[in-house]
Amino acid sequence: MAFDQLIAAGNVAKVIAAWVGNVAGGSGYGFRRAYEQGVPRRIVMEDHSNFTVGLALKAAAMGLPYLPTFTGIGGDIVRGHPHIRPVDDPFGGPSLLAVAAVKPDVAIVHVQRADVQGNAHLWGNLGLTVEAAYAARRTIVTCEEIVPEAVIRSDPNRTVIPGFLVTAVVEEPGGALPSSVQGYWRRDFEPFLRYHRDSRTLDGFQAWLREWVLDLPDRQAYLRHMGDAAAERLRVRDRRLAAAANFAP
Amino acid sequence: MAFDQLIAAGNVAKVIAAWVGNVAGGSGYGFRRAYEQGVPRRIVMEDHSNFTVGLALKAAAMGLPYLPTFTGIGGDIVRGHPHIRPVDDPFGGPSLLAVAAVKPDVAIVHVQRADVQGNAHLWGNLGLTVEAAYAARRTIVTCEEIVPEAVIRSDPNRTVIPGFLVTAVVEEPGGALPSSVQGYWRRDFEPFLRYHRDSRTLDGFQAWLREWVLDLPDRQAYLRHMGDAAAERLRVRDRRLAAAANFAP
Amino acid sequence: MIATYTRRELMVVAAAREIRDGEIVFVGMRLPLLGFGLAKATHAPDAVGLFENGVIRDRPAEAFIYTMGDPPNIAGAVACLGLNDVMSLLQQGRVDVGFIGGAEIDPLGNLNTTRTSGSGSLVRLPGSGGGGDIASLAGRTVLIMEHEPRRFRERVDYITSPGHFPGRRRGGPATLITTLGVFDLSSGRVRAVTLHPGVTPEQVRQATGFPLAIDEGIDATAPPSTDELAYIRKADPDGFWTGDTMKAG
Amino acid sequence: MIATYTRRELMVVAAAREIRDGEIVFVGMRLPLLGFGLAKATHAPDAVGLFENGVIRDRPAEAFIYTMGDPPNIAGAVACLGLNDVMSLLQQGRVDVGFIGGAEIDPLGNLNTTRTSGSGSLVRLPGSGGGGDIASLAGRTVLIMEHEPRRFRERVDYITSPGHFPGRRRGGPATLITTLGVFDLSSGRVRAVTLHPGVTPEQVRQATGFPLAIDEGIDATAPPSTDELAYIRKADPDGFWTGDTMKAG
Repeated sequence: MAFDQLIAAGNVAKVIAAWVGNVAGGSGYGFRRAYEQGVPRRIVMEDHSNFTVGLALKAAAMGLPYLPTFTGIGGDIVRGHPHIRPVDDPFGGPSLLAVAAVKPDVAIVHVQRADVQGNAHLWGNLGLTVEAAYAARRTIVTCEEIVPEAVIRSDPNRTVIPGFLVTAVVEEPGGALPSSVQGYWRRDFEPFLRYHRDSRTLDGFQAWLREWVLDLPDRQAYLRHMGDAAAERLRVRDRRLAAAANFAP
Repeated sequence: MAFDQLIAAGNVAKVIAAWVGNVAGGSGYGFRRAYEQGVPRRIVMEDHSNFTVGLALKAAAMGLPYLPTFTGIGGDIVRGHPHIRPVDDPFGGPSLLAVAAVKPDVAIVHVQRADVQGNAHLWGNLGLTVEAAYAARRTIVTCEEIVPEAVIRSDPNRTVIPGFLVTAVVEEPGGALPSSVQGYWRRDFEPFLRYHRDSRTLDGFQAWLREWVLDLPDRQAYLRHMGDAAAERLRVRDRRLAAAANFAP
Repeated sequence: MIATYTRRELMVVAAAREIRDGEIVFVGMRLPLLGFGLAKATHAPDAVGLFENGVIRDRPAEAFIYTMGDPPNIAGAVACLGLNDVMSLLQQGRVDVGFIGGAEIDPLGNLNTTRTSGSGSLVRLPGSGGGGDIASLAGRTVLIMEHEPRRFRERVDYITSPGHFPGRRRGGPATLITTLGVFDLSSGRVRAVTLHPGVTPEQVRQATGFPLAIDEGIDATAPPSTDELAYIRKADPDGFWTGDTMKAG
Repeated sequence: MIATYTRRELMVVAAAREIRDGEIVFVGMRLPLLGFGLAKATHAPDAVGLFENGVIRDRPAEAFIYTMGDPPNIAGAVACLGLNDVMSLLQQGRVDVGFIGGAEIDPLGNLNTTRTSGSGSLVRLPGSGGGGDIASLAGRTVLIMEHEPRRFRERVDYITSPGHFPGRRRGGPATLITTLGVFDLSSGRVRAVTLHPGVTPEQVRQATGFPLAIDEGIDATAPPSTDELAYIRKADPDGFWTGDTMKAG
């Protein structure tokens, strides 16, 4: 949905993605308008599958120009793709595809907690967060809480992003809303439905953009606009804690 | 050191490794006798670096015949290596090396805790444990404790090996000794020194093998032979627990 | 006595029947997710489900989820890895069966979820997501579709998820479940197996944009049992996925 | 007033001086580990250390460690990843400086830790470990050696860790620290910079198995300060690494 919003707002020249839509409703109307009609501007689309995007970021994270894979063979995603090419297995096995590294200029990842150095604890849904943080030229960590160093150091296996990869760390509670943050926020489903409904027309999108982006100077304003009742409903108050792990030497 | 012991006991025909020795003292005498003199039998040695071994296992873990890398260029490890070959970057960058997958018949990994399905929680030193568990045809998990399912499910990000990859799970406290297990056992340094001293000669090794392997029917016997005082000294009683992570939905 | 049921509910039951006990299942959202839960609750208690975001579960989430990253899908999971980790397991050949939906299909089981000009003007669809990867790498795939003439085409405009093709390395479409019936694809081409109760061969032929042989005496799809229906209605209490209107794409 | 000190203590100090503040350092065991701690405690408080087993620390372990996997090296780490993760960071070019030891060296900085017939009969050494990877991929390397004629050879029998060679992609040996002096390799060939106090050019020439130019007026290596010595003796109280007898290889 974030892709769709950026595209609909005219901020995107090129999309490299496996899926652009709205997890609630399917189609992304902003994406469709741009792709089908060039409104508000024409975009270049580079289609991937989830795994080829994952490998493209992983290649960059590993400092490699490409990674080989068997996915996609026989389909149209890889046919004539500027960044996916056939390669031989140098050991004589069946041919593969090489997926070129994607090195983002900036990755912005939201985590539960980090210290002031940017050493970041993340749990729950990982997806491609870690690969993106490693792959990008600059990585910005936003977090629910900035915590004392000792919290991070109590569980080094939970530190999925070492601080020296991080350009900036920002304490921004609720920074991933309307998406969920395990243990902190539930998914706010209503904005997905609302956006799907409003973005169906260009006028609807513009009104949405004004109300939910342009007129809100910062994240705190977003939370206020969302309303206290919603915030209260979304905030996780229960505790289901991870079993103890002893790091005593 | 475990490599050296297997080699010295005559159980090894071929070694694929980046380093064979004794972390305490350097040289592995059993390895040297086999390599230099063919005693007790000749071994085939396939030298790697840490990263090429890591990539070989990772390739198998990813279901790939090889992974590319820039490591090793200009050195003798990769020159004429049967499982490392030059490859071009299909996107026109500098040449790389392809490291062929290594698919072990069996991986035996020791973890802190697992459930009866083999879903395994591991923390502390990871090295190549996870890659090995994924890469192997059969994976045996030994653990300090078999725990109820709910313990594992309380922290799914700590489950580095999903149970469906695991052929067998064994509760064997102290199963990694004399090596350490974070939060459970300290490294027992004395056996490293002892083995280094005893294994200097073939006779010394044979005496060591009798005392510490052949005459000990199982791990419990090993712990008894080690002595209560040593076991007490090595067992971690302190608690330095990981900071709480809330998984409540 | 059989209660009344929706076509989507019947499709869920048909999906569940495609899962054998002990299998490793690449689970999608919507109907496949419900099918996985139903199979677990009935004939396949030891099936394990992988989600493309990295989650591995051996039982369905305790609460309703809109997306696989929603907190209830994380809480109680056996493992929560990254996208590349589960895709690696898929590429290794560890996944027995995967589910994919599509906007368009051809007789070889090629699916299109990328773009189509089938209705005259260009329509952009969300893209592959993990569909192309599951189609390429799973041991077999089960396809789930709306049965409409514009969706069942002699040739799809774009092959997002490859069906059967010469030289395929592994897997391919095994079964197609539609709003009208269940079809076999294991021979390489669509063949009707059962039609849903009340559906006639003529109806199916009219809804299929390519020639399709259907025996006149073809069996009816076995309807859901009351237990199966009870399970589905508990899992999708508001009929979000199994009500009368199925979401496209 | 300068206290007496061992050559190994001086080598630790020389190693520390090679680390600049804020640098990302690939740390080895033994002298480099002490050097890293010393640098952190003095002129490089913001240096970060990577260990090849996956550990990342921004301060030394609280207790003495024999191996990088020992529990005190995990407890309080900022991150504990896998071997391939830190090697990926190395391959990405994120590591400024790495330390390597060797059994033999040549004038181009090639190191051999694999096998040698230099003393007449074949001697098998432990192998590369991470040495070959650090030599290939770090921004620059610092080499640490025993200075003996049989170790300083015109050509090494086996290039485990490549030194300078035409077409090198990145890095290469910058500095060599021996039991006799500090040498520069940044120009592509060994060149004496300082000799340790009391060491004569003649001594060094005799201990070097290849021609080596040394200015007669060459400076002496600056001795450890009392603070530096105090740090080292606290970190290695029994002189395990810094006593008179240095472990080979």
